[in-house]
Amino acid sequence: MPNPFSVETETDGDFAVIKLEGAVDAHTAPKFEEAVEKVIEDGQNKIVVDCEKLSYISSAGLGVFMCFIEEVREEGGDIKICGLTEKVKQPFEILGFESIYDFCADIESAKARFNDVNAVPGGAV
Amino acid sequence: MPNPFSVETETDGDFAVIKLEGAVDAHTAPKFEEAVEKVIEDGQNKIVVDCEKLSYISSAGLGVFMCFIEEVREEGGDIKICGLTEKVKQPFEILGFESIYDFCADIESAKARFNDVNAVPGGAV
Amino acid sequence: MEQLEKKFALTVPSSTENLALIREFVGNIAQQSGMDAADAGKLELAVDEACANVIEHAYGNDTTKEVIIRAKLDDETLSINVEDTGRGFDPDSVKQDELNELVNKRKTGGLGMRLMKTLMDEVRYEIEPGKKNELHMVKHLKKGK
Amino acid sequence: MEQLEKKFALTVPSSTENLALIREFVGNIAQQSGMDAADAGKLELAVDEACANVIEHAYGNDTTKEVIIRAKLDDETLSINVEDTGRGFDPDSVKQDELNELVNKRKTGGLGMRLMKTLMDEVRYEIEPGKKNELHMVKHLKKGK
Ligand SMILES: Nc1ncnc2c1ncn2[C@@H]1O[C@H](COP(=O)(O)OP(=O)(O)O)[C@@H](O)[C@H]1O
Ligand SMILES: Nc1ncnc2c1ncn2[C@@H]1O[C@H](COP(=O)(O)OP(=O)(O)O)[C@@H](O)[C@H]1O
Repeated sequence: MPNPFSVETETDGDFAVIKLEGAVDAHTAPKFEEAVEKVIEDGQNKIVVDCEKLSYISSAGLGVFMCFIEEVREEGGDIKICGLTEKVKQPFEILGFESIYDFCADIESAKARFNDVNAVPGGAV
Repeated sequence: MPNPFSVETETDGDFAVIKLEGAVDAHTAPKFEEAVEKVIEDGQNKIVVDCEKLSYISSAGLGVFMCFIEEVREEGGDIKICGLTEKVKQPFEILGFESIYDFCADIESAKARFNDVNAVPGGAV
Repeated sequence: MEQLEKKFALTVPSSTENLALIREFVGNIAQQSGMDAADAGKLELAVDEACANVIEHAYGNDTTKEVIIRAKLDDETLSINVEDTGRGFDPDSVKQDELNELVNKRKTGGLGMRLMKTLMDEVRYEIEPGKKNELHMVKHLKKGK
Repeated sequence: MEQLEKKFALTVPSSTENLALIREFVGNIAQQSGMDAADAGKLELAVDEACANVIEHAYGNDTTKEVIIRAKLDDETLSINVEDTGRGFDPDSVKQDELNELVNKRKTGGLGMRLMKTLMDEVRYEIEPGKKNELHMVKHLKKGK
């Protein structure tokens, strides 16, 4: 069995860190979506999605990133994506996510990027 | 993917240690059989089969243990089985292997058992 | 709760190379049934033994043949059918030797059917040689999972 | 060397719950084809996208329906067919927006077909709404594996 899906949210001051584990596909993406929605409802907009333990993502999971990014940026926040392994990076790359999203090595560097005004790629704000 | 099958033999003085990894089923059992045959051909009869990394075994794999045990014991040796995890232990137990085979915790204790004349269960020698 | 009957089927070439895929298929359905990992492992083993017998005995390792595994899952039961069109056999006439007899005779086999019967709640063959041979296995699911 | 054509088929209830099983099925066959893990991952993703579309769009999440995945493997080609009997669609009329347009419109979807086309060497639909819709995908295998 591949490792099962889980999503956990940790808040640390200004930041909300959403940790994905296992496979995000059309079956599990709704739980990821709920987690992002909840964080935004709670008034947070500095969101880090930690993909270190993510083993797989399909377009259903990528859609969750797409859905909220504009809203979060309009409020002066961002969704940073960190910890992507080589294997999981592929669909992000094929679809050109680097032109719109900020990819970081790990949670700490993702948090640090929020203070860097030039950090948002694609000028989408 | 489950971890792939492999079999490796290490000789240490009098002892031949055969290390199984992954799944031993009807597809991979012939390679396990070859390894045991080779060791016996090389004149060794103090054989330890290390199952620490064995993730699965079906009757095809159990058959390899059955096939050689008499021959090895007739020559004053034995096949000791060590390192079985709870998960893999089941088929051995269902078929009553403890009445015939000597199960040991690890390689070292298996080797030590060869000096213990009372160690062969079932009195099959 | 909303569980209707779920039906699954897997068809593979008759080769031992496909036993790993068969176990993954069965393991996934076992997980969907709510079984724990130990029970799922038992089911995988029983179906592996059934399919290995078809590959080796019913089809004599002819890899151009097909093995079909069907699974049906509802709230109470997981049933598995293994189908072949091979030579068939009379399951009742198979002598089931004890382990020590097998060992004395230096046999390498003869344990598969015993494992299947021990691991499953029902094991039943329907044999029509060359037409369709079917092995029907049932596992009752624990209530209140 | 001895490779004839190998045929595989998997039938599952039309539910996203079965996408993991579908990926395991495809992943195992990819491994048998001699592909490396990265290419196997691409294949799993393409077939996942295809099946997710059937489950969601062709069958509108009606879990009483069935999705059929067939695979055919020879020395040169791995081809995968995904079959449904759902409502069908006209693939040519699907507008493929760029990522930034989708993001501007706050869309959550619209990427699946693009992924499939990028990941596979051939992607072709045969649509007969309500009868049989077939998605045919091909991956050419690298020579000298
Ligand atoms: N599906 C089958 N088709 C034909 N013969 C079978 C089948 N299953 C079992 N048999 C016969 O029954 C015998 C016992 O089977 P089994 O207990 O599984 O042990 P093994 O397969 O190791 O011989 C086999 O040797 C074979 O002769
Ligand atoms: N198998 C299918 N059956 C019916 N309609 C489909 C199918 N596949 C795709 N479509 C249609 O094409 C559109 C684009 O599909 P796709 O690029 O995979 O994105 P998404 O599924 O995220 O909307 C879908 O929204 C749907 O309208």
